Amino acid sequence: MQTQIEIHSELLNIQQCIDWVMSPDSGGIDVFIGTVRNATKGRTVLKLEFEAYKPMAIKEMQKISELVFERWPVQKVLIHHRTGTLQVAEIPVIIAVSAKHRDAAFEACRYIIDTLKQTVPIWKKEFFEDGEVWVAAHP
Amino acid sequence: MQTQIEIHSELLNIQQCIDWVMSPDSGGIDVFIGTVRNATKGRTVLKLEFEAYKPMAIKEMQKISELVFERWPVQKVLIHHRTGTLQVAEIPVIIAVSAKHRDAAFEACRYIIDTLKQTVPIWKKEFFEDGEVWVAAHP
Amino acid sequence: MEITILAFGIAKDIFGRAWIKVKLAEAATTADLKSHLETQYPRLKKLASYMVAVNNEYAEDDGILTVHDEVAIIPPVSGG
Amino acid sequence: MEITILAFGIAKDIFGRAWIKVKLAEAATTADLKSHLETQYPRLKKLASYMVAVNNEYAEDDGILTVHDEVAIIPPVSGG
Repeated sequence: MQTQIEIHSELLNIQQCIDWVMSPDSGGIDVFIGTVRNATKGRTVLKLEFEAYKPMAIKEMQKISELVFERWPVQKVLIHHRTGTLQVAEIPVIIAVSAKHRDAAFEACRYIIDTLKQTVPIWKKEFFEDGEVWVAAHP
Repeated sequence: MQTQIEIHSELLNIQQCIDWVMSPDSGGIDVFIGTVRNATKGRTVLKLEFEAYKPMAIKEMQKISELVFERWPVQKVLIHHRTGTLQVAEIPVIIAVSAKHRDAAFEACRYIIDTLKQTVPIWKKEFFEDGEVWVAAHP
Repeated sequence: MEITILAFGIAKDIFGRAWIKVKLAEAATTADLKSHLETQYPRLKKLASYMVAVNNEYAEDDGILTVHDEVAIIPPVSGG
Repeated sequence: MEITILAFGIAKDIFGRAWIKVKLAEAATTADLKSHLETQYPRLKKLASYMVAVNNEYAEDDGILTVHDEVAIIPPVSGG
Protein backbone atom coordinates (compact mmCIF):
# COMPACT_ATOMS: atom_id res chain seq x y z
CA MET A 1 0.00 0.00 0.00
CA GLN A 2 1.93 2.96 -1.31
CA THR A 3 0.43 6.42 -1.53
CA GLN A 4 1.86 9.74 -2.66
CA ILE A 5 -0.23 12.80 -1.87
CA GLU A 6 0.89 16.35 -2.58
CA ILE A 7 -0.66 19.79 -2.62
CA HIS A 8 1.52 22.65 -3.84
CA SER A 9 1.64 25.65 -6.13
CA GLU A 10 4.28 24.37 -8.58
CA LEU A 11 3.45 22.97 -12.03
CA LEU A 12 2.36 19.33 -11.80
CA ASN A 13 4.67 16.95 -13.65
CA ILE A 14 2.78 14.19 -15.46
CA GLN A 15 5.80 12.06 -16.30
CA GLN A 16 7.06 12.09 -12.71
CA CYS A 17 3.62 11.08 -11.44
CA ILE A 18 3.42 8.15 -13.83
CA ASP A 19 6.99 7.07 -13.13
CA TRP A 20 6.14 6.95 -9.45
CA VAL A 21 3.08 4.69 -9.79
CA MET A 22 4.72 2.31 -12.28
CA SER A 23 5.93 -0.96 -10.92
CA PRO A 24 7.10 -4.26 -12.44
CA ASP A 25 4.19 -6.14 -10.89
CA SER A 26 1.61 -3.78 -12.38
CA GLY A 27 -0.21 -4.55 -15.60
CA GLY A 28 -1.99 -1.24 -16.02
CA ILE A 29 -2.13 2.35 -14.88
CA ASP A 30 -5.10 4.65 -15.09
CA VAL A 31 -4.37 8.36 -14.94
CA PHE A 32 -6.85 11.19 -14.64
CA ILE A 33 -5.61 14.64 -15.54
CA GLY A 34 -7.85 17.62 -14.84
CA THR A 35 -7.34 20.58 -17.15
CA VAL A 36 -8.61 24.15 -16.91
CA ARG A 37 -11.35 24.54 -19.49
CA ASN A 38 -11.70 27.80 -21.43
CA ALA A 39 -15.44 28.14 -20.71
CA THR A 40 -18.14 27.30 -18.15
CA LYS A 41 -21.76 27.26 -19.29
CA GLY A 42 -20.83 29.35 -22.31
CA ARG A 43 -18.92 32.02 -20.37
CA THR A 44 -15.25 32.47 -21.27
CA VAL A 45 -12.94 31.58 -18.39
CA LEU A 46 -9.80 33.71 -18.13
CA LYS A 47 -8.10 31.87 -15.26
CA LEU A 48 -8.80 29.91 -12.10
CA GLU A 49 -7.59 30.26 -8.55
CA PHE A 50 -7.36 27.25 -6.26
CA GLU A 51 -7.20 27.55 -2.50
CA ALA A 52 -6.71 24.62 -0.13
CA TYR A 53 -7.09 24.08 3.60
CA LYS A 54 -3.92 22.13 3.25
CA PRO A 55 -3.58 19.95 6.40
CA MET A 56 -7.23 18.93 6.25
CA ALA A 57 -7.12 18.41 2.48
CA ILE A 58 -4.13 16.08 2.85
CA LYS A 59 -5.97 14.19 5.58
CA GLU A 60 -9.10 13.81 3.46
CA MET A 61 -7.03 12.61 0.51
CA GLN A 62 -5.35 10.05 2.74
CA LYS A 63 -8.77 8.80 3.81
CA ILE A 64 -9.77 8.40 0.17
CA SER A 65 -6.59 6.50 -0.56
CA GLU A 66 -7.05 4.19 2.43
CA LEU A 67 -10.57 3.41 1.35
CA VAL A 68 -9.34 2.66 -2.17
CA PHE A 69 -6.80 0.15 -0.86
CA GLU A 70 -9.55 -1.53 1.20
CA ARG A 71 -11.91 -1.72 -1.73
CA TRP A 72 -9.74 -2.49 -4.79
CA PRO A 73 -6.60 -4.58 -5.40
CA VAL A 74 -4.45 -1.65 -6.46
CA GLN A 75 -0.72 -1.18 -6.01
CA LYS A 76 0.07 2.52 -5.88
CA VAL A 77 -2.11 5.59 -5.56
CA LEU A 78 -0.93 9.10 -6.37
CA ILE A 79 -2.90 12.32 -5.90
CA HIS A 80 -1.28 15.66 -6.74
CA HIS A 81 -3.30 18.86 -6.53
CA ARG A 82 -2.13 22.32 -7.43
CA THR A 83 -3.04 25.58 -5.74
CA GLY A 84 -2.72 29.21 -6.80
CA THR A 85 -3.51 30.80 -10.16
CA LEU A 86 -3.92 28.51 -13.18
CA GLN A 87 -4.32 29.55 -16.80
CA VAL A 88 -6.53 27.75 -19.34
CA ALA A 89 -5.17 24.27 -20.24
CA GLU A 90 -3.05 24.09 -17.07
CA ILE A 91 -3.42 21.09 -14.78
CA PRO A 92 -5.03 21.41 -11.33
CA VAL A 93 -5.03 17.70 -10.53
CA ILE A 94 -3.35 14.43 -11.46
CA ILE A 95 -4.57 11.10 -10.10
CA ALA A 96 -2.71 7.92 -11.01
CA VAL A 97 -3.41 4.34 -9.91
CA SER A 98 -1.47 1.22 -10.80
CA ALA A 99 -2.83 -2.29 -10.42
CA LYS A 100 -2.21 -5.81 -11.59
CA HIS A 101 -5.43 -5.69 -13.58
CA ARG A 102 -6.88 -2.68 -15.29
CA ASP A 103 -10.42 -2.87 -13.89
CA ALA A 104 -9.23 -2.00 -10.41
CA ALA A 105 -7.10 0.88 -11.72
CA PHE A 106 -10.00 2.40 -13.68
CA GLU A 107 -12.53 2.04 -10.88
CA ALA A 108 -10.22 3.33 -8.16
CA CYS A 109 -9.10 6.31 -10.24
CA ARG A 110 -12.65 7.35 -10.97
CA TYR A 111 -13.67 6.88 -7.35
CA ILE A 112 -10.80 9.09 -6.23
CA ILE A 113 -11.62 12.05 -8.46
CA ASP A 114 -15.37 11.77 -7.76
CA THR A 115 -14.80 11.67 -4.00
CA LEU A 116 -12.09 14.33 -4.03
CA LYS A 117 -14.58 16.73 -5.59
CA GLN A 118 -17.06 16.01 -2.80
CA THR A 119 -14.97 15.90 0.36
CA VAL A 120 -11.53 17.48 -0.01
CA PRO A 121 -11.40 21.10 1.22
CA ILE A 122 -10.11 22.79 -1.91
CA TRP A 123 -11.91 25.68 -3.55
CA LYS A 124 -11.85 27.07 -7.05
CA LYS A 125 -12.65 30.60 -8.16
CA GLU A 126 -13.44 31.20 -11.80
CA PHE A 127 -12.46 34.52 -13.34
CA PHE A 128 -14.57 35.77 -16.26
CA GLU A 129 -14.28 38.94 -18.32
CA ASP A 130 -17.05 40.51 -16.25
CA GLY A 131 -16.60 39.04 -12.81
CA GLU A 132 -15.50 36.13 -10.67
CA VAL A 133 -17.25 33.39 -8.76
CA TRP A 134 -16.44 30.70 -6.18
CA VAL A 135 -17.56 27.49 -7.90
CA ALA A 136 -20.44 25.61 -6.23
CA ALA A 137 -20.73 28.16 -3.40
CA HIS A 138 -24.35 29.09 -4.13
CA PRO A 139 -27.33 26.91 -5.06
CA MET B 1 -13.47 14.43 -33.96
CA GLN B 2 -9.72 14.07 -33.81
CA THR B 3 -8.03 10.70 -33.64
CA GLN B 4 -4.37 9.73 -33.54
CA ILE B 5 -3.64 6.04 -34.05
CA GLU B 6 -0.15 4.61 -34.26
CA ILE B 7 1.48 1.18 -34.24
CA HIS B 8 5.26 1.08 -34.21
CA SER B 9 8.27 -0.49 -32.56
CA GLU B 10 9.71 2.67 -30.94
CA LEU B 11 9.30 3.49 -27.25
CA LEU B 12 5.91 5.07 -26.57
CA ASN B 13 6.14 8.62 -25.25
CA ILE B 14 3.58 9.35 -22.54
CA GLN B 15 4.09 13.09 -22.40
CA GLN B 16 3.72 13.46 -26.18
CA CYS B 17 0.50 11.43 -26.10
CA ILE B 18 -0.99 13.58 -23.37
CA ASP B 19 0.13 16.81 -25.01
CA TRP B 20 -1.66 15.72 -28.17
CA VAL B 21 -5.04 15.04 -26.51
CA MET B 22 -5.00 18.19 -24.37
CA SER B 23 -7.11 21.05 -25.55
CA PRO B 24 -8.32 24.32 -24.02
CA ASP B 25 -11.94 23.21 -24.23
CA SER B 26 -11.28 19.97 -22.35
CA GLY B 27 -11.90 19.63 -18.64
CA GLY B 28 -10.40 16.19 -18.19
CA ILE B 29 -8.22 13.54 -19.74
CA ASP B 30 -8.25 9.87 -18.93
CA VAL B 31 -5.16 7.90 -19.84
CA PHE B 32 -4.68 4.15 -19.73
CA ILE B 33 -1.10 2.90 -19.80
CA GLY B 34 -0.49 -0.81 -20.18
CA THR B 35 2.74 -2.06 -18.62
CA VAL B 36 4.52 -5.39 -18.96
CA ARG B 37 4.00 -7.27 -15.72
CA ASN B 38 6.79 -9.42 -14.26
CA ALA B 39 4.56 -12.48 -13.76
CA THR B 40 1.52 -14.28 -15.17
CA LYS B 41 -0.31 -16.73 -12.93
CA GLY B 42 2.74 -16.99 -10.71
CA ARG B 43 5.24 -17.64 -13.52
CA THR B 44 8.04 -15.12 -13.94
CA VAL B 45 7.83 -13.27 -17.25
CA LEU B 46 11.20 -12.42 -18.82
CA LYS B 47 9.97 -10.40 -21.79
CA LEU B 48 7.09 -10.07 -24.22
CA GLU B 49 6.91 -9.95 -27.97
CA PHE B 50 4.11 -8.12 -29.75
CA GLU B 51 3.22 -8.76 -33.35
CA ALA B 52 0.58 -6.81 -35.31
CA TYR B 53 -1.26 -7.30 -38.58
CA LYS B 54 -0.67 -3.63 -39.00
CA PRO B 55 -3.08 -2.41 -41.74
CA MET B 56 -5.97 -4.37 -40.25
CA ALA B 57 -5.06 -3.38 -36.70
CA ILE B 58 -5.10 0.30 -37.67
CA LYS B 59 -8.47 -0.20 -39.36
CA GLU B 60 -9.94 -1.91 -36.29
CA MET B 61 -8.62 0.84 -34.04
CA GLN B 62 -10.21 3.43 -36.31
CA LYS B 63 -13.53 1.59 -36.01
CA ILE B 64 -13.24 1.68 -32.22
CA SER B 65 -12.49 5.38 -32.29
CA GLU B 66 -15.43 6.13 -34.60
CA LEU B 67 -17.75 4.23 -32.33
CA VAL B 68 -16.43 6.15 -29.32
CA PHE B 69 -17.17 9.47 -31.00
CA GLU B 70 -20.72 8.29 -31.78
CA ARG B 71 -21.33 7.13 -28.25
CA TRP B 72 -19.60 9.67 -25.98
CA PRO B 73 -19.04 13.45 -26.13
CA VAL B 74 -15.26 13.24 -26.27
CA GLN B 75 -12.84 15.60 -27.96
CA LYS B 76 -9.70 13.70 -28.88
CA VAL B 77 -8.85 10.01 -28.93
CA LEU B 78 -5.31 8.66 -29.07
CA ILE B 79 -4.28 5.00 -29.35
CA HIS B 80 -0.59 4.10 -29.58
CA HIS B 81 0.47 0.45 -29.59
CA ARG B 82 3.98 -0.84 -29.64
CA THR B 83 5.30 -3.95 -31.40
CA GLY B 84 8.50 -5.97 -31.05
CA THR B 85 10.27 -7.08 -27.88
CA LEU B 86 9.33 -5.41 -24.59
CA GLN B 87 11.01 -5.84 -21.24
CA VAL B 88 9.19 -5.90 -17.90
CA ALA B 89 7.75 -2.47 -16.98
CA GLU B 90 7.85 -1.27 -20.58
CA ILE B 91 4.70 0.12 -22.17
CA PRO B 92 2.86 -1.77 -24.92
CA VAL B 93 -0.13 0.56 -25.13
CA ILE B 94 -1.21 4.11 -24.32
CA ILE B 95 -4.82 5.22 -24.71
CA ALA B 96 -5.75 8.82 -24.00
CA VAL B 97 -9.13 10.52 -24.27
CA SER B 98 -9.97 14.15 -23.61
CA ALA B 99 -13.48 15.43 -22.99
CA LYS B 100 -15.32 18.41 -21.60
CA HIS B 101 -16.52 16.27 -18.70
CA ARG B 102 -14.62 13.46 -17.07
CA ASP B 103 -17.33 10.78 -17.20
CA ALA B 104 -17.10 10.56 -20.98
CA ALA B 105 -13.30 10.41 -20.87
CA PHE B 106 -13.29 7.55 -18.32
CA GLU B 107 -15.97 5.52 -20.07
CA ALA B 108 -14.53 5.95 -23.54
CA CYS B 109 -11.00 5.10 -22.41
CA ARG B 110 -12.13 1.92 -20.73
CA TYR B 111 -14.26 0.94 -23.70
CA ILE B 112 -11.29 1.41 -26.02
CA ILE B 113 -8.88 -0.82 -24.10
CA ASP B 114 -11.56 -3.47 -23.50
CA THR B 115 -12.52 -3.56 -27.18
CA LEU B 116 -8.93 -3.35 -28.42
CA LYS B 117 -8.15 -6.52 -26.50
CA GLN B 118 -11.07 -8.28 -28.21
CA THR B 119 -10.92 -7.14 -31.82
CA VAL B 120 -7.59 -5.62 -32.81
CA PRO B 121 -5.24 -8.12 -34.53
CA ILE B 122 -2.23 -7.82 -32.27
CA TRP B 123 -0.64 -10.82 -30.58
CA LYS B 124 1.54 -11.15 -27.53
CA LYS B 125 4.00 -13.95 -26.76
CA GLU B 126 5.15 -14.36 -23.18
CA PHE B 127 8.68 -15.63 -22.55
CA PHE B 128 9.26 -17.58 -19.32
CA GLU B 129 12.42 -19.15 -17.96
CA ASP B 130 11.24 -22.53 -19.23
CA GLY B 131 9.30 -21.75 -22.37
CA GLU B 132 7.15 -19.33 -24.29
CA VAL B 133 3.46 -19.05 -25.09
CA TRP B 134 1.16 -17.08 -27.37
CA VAL B 135 -1.29 -15.51 -24.93
CA ALA B 136 -4.95 -16.61 -25.28
CA ALA B 137 -4.17 -18.93 -28.19
CA HIS B 138 -5.42 -22.08 -26.46
CA PRO B 139 -8.51 -22.67 -24.31
CA MET C 1 -14.46 31.38 25.61
CA GLU C 2 -12.89 32.95 22.56
CA ILE C 3 -12.25 30.74 19.53
CA THR C 4 -10.40 31.53 16.32
CA ILE C 5 -12.32 30.51 13.20
CA LEU C 6 -10.41 29.95 9.98
CA ALA C 7 -12.16 30.81 6.73
CA PHE C 8 -11.60 29.52 3.19
CA GLY C 9 -13.05 30.19 -0.23
CA ILE C 10 -16.18 32.29 -0.17
CA ALA C 11 -16.26 32.21 3.66
CA LYS C 12 -13.12 34.33 3.59
CA ASP C 13 -14.94 36.86 1.39
CA ILE C 14 -17.95 36.83 3.72
CA PHE C 15 -15.83 37.41 6.84
CA GLY C 16 -13.63 39.89 4.99
CA ARG C 17 -10.51 38.06 6.24
CA ALA C 18 -8.89 34.64 6.60
CA TRP C 19 -9.84 34.25 10.27
CA ILE C 20 -12.08 35.80 12.87
CA LYS C 21 -12.43 35.44 16.62
CA VAL C 22 -15.82 34.65 18.16
CA LYS C 23 -16.96 34.60 21.77
CA LEU C 24 -18.99 31.52 22.70
CA ALA C 25 -20.31 30.08 25.99
CA GLU C 26 -18.21 27.30 27.54
CA ALA C 27 -19.13 23.89 26.09
CA ALA C 28 -20.69 25.52 23.04
CA THR C 29 -21.42 23.12 20.17
CA THR C 30 -20.77 23.34 16.45
CA ALA C 31 -24.47 24.19 16.05
CA ASP C 32 -24.07 27.09 18.50
CA LEU C 33 -21.13 28.39 16.50
CA LYS C 34 -23.11 28.18 13.27
CA SER C 35 -26.08 30.12 14.61
CA HIS C 36 -23.73 32.72 16.12
CA LEU C 37 -21.96 33.16 12.78
CA GLU C 38 -25.19 33.21 10.78
CA THR C 39 -26.50 36.06 12.92
CA GLN C 40 -23.30 38.04 12.47
CA TYR C 41 -22.77 37.09 8.78
CA PRO C 42 -26.20 36.44 7.23
CA ARG C 43 -24.59 35.73 3.83
CA LEU C 44 -23.52 32.34 5.23
CA LYS C 45 -27.17 31.27 5.01
CA LYS C 46 -27.18 31.98 1.27
CA LEU C 47 -24.52 29.33 0.61
CA ALA C 48 -25.50 26.02 -0.98
CA SER C 49 -24.23 24.52 2.28
CA TYR C 50 -21.28 24.83 4.62
CA MET C 51 -19.57 22.63 7.17
CA VAL C 52 -17.49 23.22 10.25
CA ALA C 53 -14.19 21.39 10.57
CA VAL C 54 -12.66 20.79 13.99
CA ASN C 55 -9.02 19.70 14.11
CA ASN C 56 -9.07 18.90 10.39
CA GLU C 57 -12.16 16.68 10.55
CA TYR C 58 -15.71 17.45 9.49
CA ALA C 59 -17.63 18.07 12.72
CA GLU C 60 -21.11 16.97 13.80
CA ASP C 61 -23.57 19.65 14.92
CA ASP C 62 -23.56 18.40 18.50
CA GLY C 63 -19.75 18.28 18.83
CA ILE C 64 -18.48 20.40 21.73
CA LEU C 65 -15.86 23.03 21.00
CA THR C 66 -12.89 23.95 23.19
CA VAL C 67 -10.39 26.80 22.99
CA HIS C 68 -7.72 24.31 21.95
CA ASP C 69 -9.54 23.23 18.78
CA GLU C 70 -8.57 24.35 15.31
CA VAL C 71 -11.93 25.39 13.88
CA ALA C 72 -12.60 26.20 10.23
CA ILE C 73 -15.57 27.08 8.06
CA ILE C 74 -15.76 24.85 4.99
CA PRO C 75 -18.00 26.22 2.23
CA PRO C 76 -18.94 23.87 -0.65
CA VAL C 77 -15.70 22.39 -1.97
CA SER C 78 -14.81 22.56 -5.66
CA GLY C 79 -11.37 21.07 -6.13
CA GLY C 80 -10.21 18.80 -8.92
CA MET D 1 -7.49 -20.90 -57.77
CA GLU D 2 -4.40 -20.33 -55.66
CA ILE D 3 -4.64 -17.92 -52.75
CA THR D 4 -1.91 -16.60 -50.47
CA ILE D 5 -2.80 -16.86 -46.79
CA LEU D 6 -1.03 -14.59 -44.31
CA ALA D 7 -0.37 -15.94 -40.84
CA PHE D 8 0.16 -14.16 -37.52
CA GLY D 9 0.89 -15.13 -33.96
CA ILE D 10 0.53 -18.84 -33.32
CA ALA D 11 -0.81 -19.43 -36.84
CA LYS D 12 2.65 -18.51 -38.12
CA ASP D 13 4.12 -21.20 -35.84
CA ILE D 14 1.54 -23.74 -37.03
CA PHE D 15 2.21 -23.04 -40.71
CA GLY D 16 5.93 -22.78 -40.06
CA ARG D 17 6.08 -19.51 -41.97
CA ALA D 18 4.44 -16.09 -42.35
CA TRP D 19 2.38 -17.08 -45.40
CA ILE D 20 1.33 -20.16 -47.33
CA LYS D 21 -0.36 -20.74 -50.65
CA VAL D 22 -3.47 -22.92 -50.84
CA LYS D 23 -5.36 -24.26 -53.86
CA LEU D 24 -9.15 -23.85 -53.61
CA ALA D 25 -12.04 -24.34 -56.02
CA GLU D 26 -13.35 -21.20 -57.76
CA ALA D 27 -15.92 -19.39 -55.59
CA ALA D 28 -14.69 -21.16 -52.48
CA THR D 29 -15.93 -19.63 -49.23
CA THR D 30 -14.19 -18.76 -45.99
CA ALA D 31 -15.64 -21.96 -44.53
CA ASP D 32 -14.07 -23.98 -47.38
CA LEU D 33 -10.72 -22.37 -46.66
CA LYS D 34 -11.00 -23.20 -42.97
CA SER D 35 -11.78 -26.87 -43.53
CA HIS D 36 -8.98 -27.10 -46.10
CA LEU D 37 -6.51 -25.60 -43.62
CA GLU D 38 -7.74 -27.69 -40.70
CA THR D 39 -7.13 -30.87 -42.70
CA GLN D 40 -3.64 -29.78 -43.61
CA TYR D 41 -2.81 -28.19 -40.20
CA PRO D 42 -4.84 -30.04 -37.53
CA ARG D 43 -3.28 -27.87 -34.78
CA LEU D 44 -5.58 -25.06 -35.95
CA LYS D 45 -8.49 -26.98 -34.40
CA LYS D 46 -6.78 -26.88 -31.02
CA LEU D 47 -6.89 -23.08 -30.88
CA ALA D 48 -9.38 -21.36 -28.59
CA SER D 49 -10.78 -19.91 -31.83
CA TYR D 50 -9.56 -18.30 -35.01
CA MET D 51 -10.97 -15.99 -37.62
CA VAL D 52 -10.29 -15.32 -41.27
CA ALA D 53 -9.75 -11.75 -42.37
CA VAL D 54 -10.37 -10.75 -45.97
CA ASN D 55 -9.03 -7.40 -47.12
CA ASN D 56 -8.43 -6.33 -43.52
CA GLU D 57 -11.97 -7.12 -42.34
CA TYR D 58 -13.20 -10.07 -40.30
CA ALA D 59 -14.94 -12.38 -42.80
CA GLU D 60 -18.19 -14.34 -42.48
CA ASP D 61 -18.07 -18.09 -43.10
CA ASP D 62 -20.15 -17.79 -46.28
CA GLY D 63 -18.05 -15.00 -47.81
CA ILE D 64 -16.68 -15.92 -51.25
CA LEU D 65 -12.94 -15.64 -51.81
CA THR D 66 -11.20 -14.43 -54.96
CA VAL D 67 -7.56 -14.47 -56.00
CA HIS D 68 -7.44 -10.70 -55.55
CA ASP D 69 -8.28 -10.84 -51.83
CA GLU D 70 -5.74 -10.33 -49.08
CA VAL D 71 -6.55 -13.26 -46.80
CA ALA D 72 -5.16 -13.75 -43.29
CA ILE D 73 -5.59 -16.17 -40.41
CA ILE D 74 -6.35 -14.36 -37.16
CA PRO D 75 -5.78 -16.50 -34.06
CA PRO D 76 -7.14 -15.19 -30.72
CA VAL D 77 -5.87 -11.64 -30.33
CA SER D 78 -4.00 -10.55 -27.20
CA GLY D 79 -2.88 -6.96 -27.69
CA GLY D 80 -2.95 -4.18 -25.12
